[in-house]
Amino acid sequence: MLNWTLALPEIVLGVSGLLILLGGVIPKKETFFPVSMAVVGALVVTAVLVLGQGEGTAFLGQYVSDDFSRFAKILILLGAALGLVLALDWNEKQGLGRFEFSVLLLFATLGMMVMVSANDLIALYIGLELLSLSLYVIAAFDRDNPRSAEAGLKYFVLGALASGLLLYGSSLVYGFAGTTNFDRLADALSGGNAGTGVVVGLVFVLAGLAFKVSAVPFHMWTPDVYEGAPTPVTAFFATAPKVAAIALLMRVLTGPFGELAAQWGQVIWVVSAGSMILGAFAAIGQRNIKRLMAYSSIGHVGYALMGLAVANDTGFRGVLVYMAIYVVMNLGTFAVILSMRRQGRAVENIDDLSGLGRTDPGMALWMAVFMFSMAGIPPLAGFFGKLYVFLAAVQAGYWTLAIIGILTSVVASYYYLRIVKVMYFDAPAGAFDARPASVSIVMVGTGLLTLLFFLFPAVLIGAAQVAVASLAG
Amino acid sequence: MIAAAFYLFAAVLIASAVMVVTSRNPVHSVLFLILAFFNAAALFLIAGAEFLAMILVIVYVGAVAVLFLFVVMMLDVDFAALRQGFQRYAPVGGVVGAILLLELLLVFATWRFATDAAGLRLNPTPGDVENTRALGRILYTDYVWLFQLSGLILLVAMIGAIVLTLRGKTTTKRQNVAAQVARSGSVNLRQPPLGAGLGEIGIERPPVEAPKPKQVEHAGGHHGGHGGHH
Amino acid sequence: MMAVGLAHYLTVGAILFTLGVLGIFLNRKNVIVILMSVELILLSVSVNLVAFSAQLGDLTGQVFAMFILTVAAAEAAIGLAIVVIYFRNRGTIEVEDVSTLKG
Amino acid sequence: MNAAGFPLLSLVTFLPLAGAFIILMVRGDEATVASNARWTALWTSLITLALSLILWARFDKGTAEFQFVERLAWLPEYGVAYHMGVDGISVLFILLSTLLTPICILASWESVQSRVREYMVAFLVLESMMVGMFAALDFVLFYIFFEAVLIPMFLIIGVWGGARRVYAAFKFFLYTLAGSLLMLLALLAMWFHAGTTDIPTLMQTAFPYQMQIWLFLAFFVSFAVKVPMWPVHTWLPDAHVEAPTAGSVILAGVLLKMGAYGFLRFSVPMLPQASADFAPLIFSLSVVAIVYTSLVALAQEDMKKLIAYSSVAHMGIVTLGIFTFTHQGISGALFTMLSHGVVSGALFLCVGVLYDRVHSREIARYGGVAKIMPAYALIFMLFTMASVALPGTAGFPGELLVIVGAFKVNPWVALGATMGMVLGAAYMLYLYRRVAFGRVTRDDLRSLLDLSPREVAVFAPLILLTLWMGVYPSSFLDFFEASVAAMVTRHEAALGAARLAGM
Repeated sequence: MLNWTLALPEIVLGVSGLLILLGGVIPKKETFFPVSMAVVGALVVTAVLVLGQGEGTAFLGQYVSDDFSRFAKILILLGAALGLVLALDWNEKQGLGRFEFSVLLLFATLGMMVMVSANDLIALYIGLELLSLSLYVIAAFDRDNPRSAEAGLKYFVLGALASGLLLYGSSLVYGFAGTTNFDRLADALSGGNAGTGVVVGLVFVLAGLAFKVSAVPFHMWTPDVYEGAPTPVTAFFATAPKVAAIALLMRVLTGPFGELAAQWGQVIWVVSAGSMILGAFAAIGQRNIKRLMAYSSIGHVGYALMGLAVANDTGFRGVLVYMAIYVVMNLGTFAVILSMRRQGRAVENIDDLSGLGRTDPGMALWMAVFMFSMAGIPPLAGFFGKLYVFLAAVQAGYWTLAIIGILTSVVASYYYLRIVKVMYFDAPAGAFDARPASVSIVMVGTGLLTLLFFLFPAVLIGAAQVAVASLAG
Repeated sequence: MIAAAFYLFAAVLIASAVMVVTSRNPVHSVLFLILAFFNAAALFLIAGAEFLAMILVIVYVGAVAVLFLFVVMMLDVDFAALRQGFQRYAPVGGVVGAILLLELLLVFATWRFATDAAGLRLNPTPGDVENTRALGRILYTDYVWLFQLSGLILLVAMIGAIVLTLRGKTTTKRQNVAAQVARSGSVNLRQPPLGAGLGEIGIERPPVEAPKPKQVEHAGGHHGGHGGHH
Repeated sequence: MMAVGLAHYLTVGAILFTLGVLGIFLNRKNVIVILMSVELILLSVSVNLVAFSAQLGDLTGQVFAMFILTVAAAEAAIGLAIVVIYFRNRGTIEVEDVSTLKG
Repeated sequence: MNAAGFPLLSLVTFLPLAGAFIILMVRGDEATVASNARWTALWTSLITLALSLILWARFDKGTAEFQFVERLAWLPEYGVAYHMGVDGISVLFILLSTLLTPICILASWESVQSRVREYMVAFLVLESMMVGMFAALDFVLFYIFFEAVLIPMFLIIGVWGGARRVYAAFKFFLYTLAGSLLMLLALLAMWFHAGTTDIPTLMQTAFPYQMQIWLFLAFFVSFAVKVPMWPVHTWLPDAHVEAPTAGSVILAGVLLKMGAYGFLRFSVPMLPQASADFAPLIFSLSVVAIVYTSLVALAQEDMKKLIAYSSVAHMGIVTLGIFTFTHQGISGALFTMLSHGVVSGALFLCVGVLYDRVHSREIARYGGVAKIMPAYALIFMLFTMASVALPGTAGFPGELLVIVGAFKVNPWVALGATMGMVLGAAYMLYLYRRVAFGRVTRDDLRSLLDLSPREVAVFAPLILLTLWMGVYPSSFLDFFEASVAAMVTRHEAALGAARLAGM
């Protein structure tokens, strides 16, 4: 049974991508804005379709739709749509207002949706590549800027290596079990049946995916790419693809390799601890805010992976809650970073925020909210993310990991505080240019979500609970 | 016989792969890459994957490797300078590589298939049809989802390559078909008399607008030679 | 069916893979050779998949290999495009030389 | 619903937030905004104070039960609820917070001229968080308020503080954060063990001995930093010195109490065996704190620093009292906390009065102030006396009770506490002598004006309270009588049960 109607959201998104591409090519005038709006529209329509999506598998088990995939997809679509909204004004001003940007972003989103719905190694690979190829291009999108070109090149080289590792691992897994389907793999691996080959294969697959979530030790690309890529691209990198990669990692590890939790749990443990430590310490000396956000994102991935290392339902729920909050906080922070513009020129040093509390109290307030939230100070949303992963770690007796997490979050809070300090304690460095409405909307929206999350935590946590239930079941 | 062929092709494949990585001149690297692809295709043939062997030759040798060659020739790079790090890293790299290889080989030494691997197969090879037909049967049906998506990947690659490298140059004149067609008065449809040549009709040209008289910039100024006044 | 065993193919695959990985690390400055090394890695994966496919009597491996070839072609195109713009910007294709983004 | 018939506690907690929101909405030029912000903040805090007085009036002193309880589902499936309530231990701290906030706002009426809007917002948010922390009956809720206090305090120190404010603000924040994150781990472990974070339920839960030890250590680190106990007190002098006057008042008056409150609310009732086992450690640290910081205080040249060190010494007496586990000791500790809140707050205000006029906190800079500002000198003397626990002032009953309680447990400990009183007299009187008496050495001091009506209004309630607490202490002791009695009984019962089980 192909059961293709199940994949309607992806199909609709893909077809609308093709139509939008046509609509962008044919007219002779500049079409960035209308095309972007059309892409946002397509993303919203897709999100609606995802909400109404049924459950089950399609395309002979290559595609699966369950609460987990729907949770991740909604997050991804949200991140992508807001990311594109953030890009609107910036791209126009930087001369990057080419409609291909939006179209590539759409295809990247499609790739992410395929990833989280993948139930087969081949589907996983195809989704991942659809995402990666689009990302390589948009990282280098500012093609006349050497930094952007270099970001694209670095990302490409390491990304291609990561895909290679992933593929080599997949081939070993396929060779062992004779199948690429996740359900069948789970059968083949059940009962402690796994040989050396499949464990080695798993390690390679993990390495490939760790690259995509930019976890230690595969994080090298992150700071350079974050700094070099155009800022809206960085904002996009830091949000939706992270969710997709983490979701994919969760699906792969809990589904086909669920039986090997003892093995991969240790690997993830080390990766998580390493990411938290690096994210905390390497960020301290940074002066460029995009680079700081890169290390910050490495650290945050470390916290999210803490829940995965625990390898139980509480942990998985913690990961989902964490990622959802992370996406919102990060979008907001990047909305602020995108507003850092003086005399028409984008600035990106932390010092440029000096005295923002006086020159633009509103923006400073929201930035402070995001920074305190990232530091995990209650009652802001970031605290709840940490609360749930720590809860999982404590429950499972992962004390060492939890204490590493605590210490690193104290260290990390230092550099988040430093931004607050620069904004409020230092003398003003001059006002920024007026912000476009689109950026303000994203900033205020995500800021309110971050600030008021504590009023209705049950909504998100309940949804994550349902999603995790479907993952294990 | 087949074993001998395998060893030959495998040996050439590995040797050319080594040359790809180590050769001094990237042009040589590309050529060795092509050789490697040919030999890999031969290995595929031995394993019974005829279609893939053909694809490898056609797509890889025909397109990808040539693309590489094209870029290598096009970029005017001082390749000698690029090789400087090589000697330095070679010993360490060699050791690490040897370890990696040994580990992988150890994996194969202890290789065993899952107990019910045969039962888990998704697409058992049909005995009655040849490889290409068998692949074709499933590729367009069972794998239609992924097939379409890989189409999108190619599309993305296309968009990406264009968006990154294509520049609308302002110095060169380009044909704008739409503008040409839409231009009014430029095309006159006429029914020429049979047998009439240019001699009878003359060359048809669109009506040329009379040049506008230039605005006088300095009312009282006199510019010798530059006739501002007609 | 095969005169030579699975192990032979896997060994060839492993050697190719190792060479590919090595090539990336040894030629850290030369992006074009890095791209070719990536192609070698992908080729090694295809060799593995074809060998398993033959051994298991299952076409999935070949289908997988086919998709890999497709994607690898796309990847090469994009990679080369990025190399070209990088070269246009800097006049070289050295990666490590670039310290503008160090830190 | 509760004794007041409406959600009084929530109202007291969140009303300041509403005020802060209104202030944020004010538009106009700088002067308008500043004046509106001041008045709105003052009125909000006064209304909050009035509401909290209802709490005071309606509180039933006869029972140890939680009163004014409110409960709303928050995360029902995880046993976390919005659960608020007060008992004898917490109710007076809420009053202390709501009383000190309007005083602080009045005290900064003129001294804070830059970014008034943000300042007032920070104070109102701070008030809200403090009240919420004392009223929270759910551990997660408590933790949220406990940590959220850091945000406004960080800004208050960092934006309106002195020369080394950035250093002080960071030190304050990071010290406290490190401590409280360990508490978070302990919280999670308890949550996991008991399946709920409801504080009354957790008080009834018996935790295994081994677990108690670890939980106690985690709590200890967090609360010890907050109290602060020697040797993790070093953030306090920095924070006090650099904070603006009102910030110091709140810091000394309420924030320091959060740690001691944590000991009383969590460590002692939930972890009785571990508390008993660690009591000697706490005693030693407290005595060291009392003696050491008193000596350090003697050597200080900066008025604020001196008072800051005296706070550490006083809080040493408080922790000492708590860990005697006797009725007198705990009552005394609670009383000392309240009196210290009032008195040290007032002392910081006294320093602030001088600072506003001369812009120096150096003791040597002053001298003979009594001749120039007689009213001020009188008030300053009153609070100095209260600080050295002169009978008839607020400081006395609490310290006396602590010494009595300590004597029951260990005479040497009692001696340590007494040392604190003696040394306290020394450094405080020395301070007073140097500032108020002597010849007027500097001419610029001669032109100083005595207290303005606004300043008198600021001091009046504190003077009243200081005397009231000193003369008629039982009107305060009655409040926590029942709760402390219940706590001591429960503690002994728990220890007895453990001893039986051990045999």
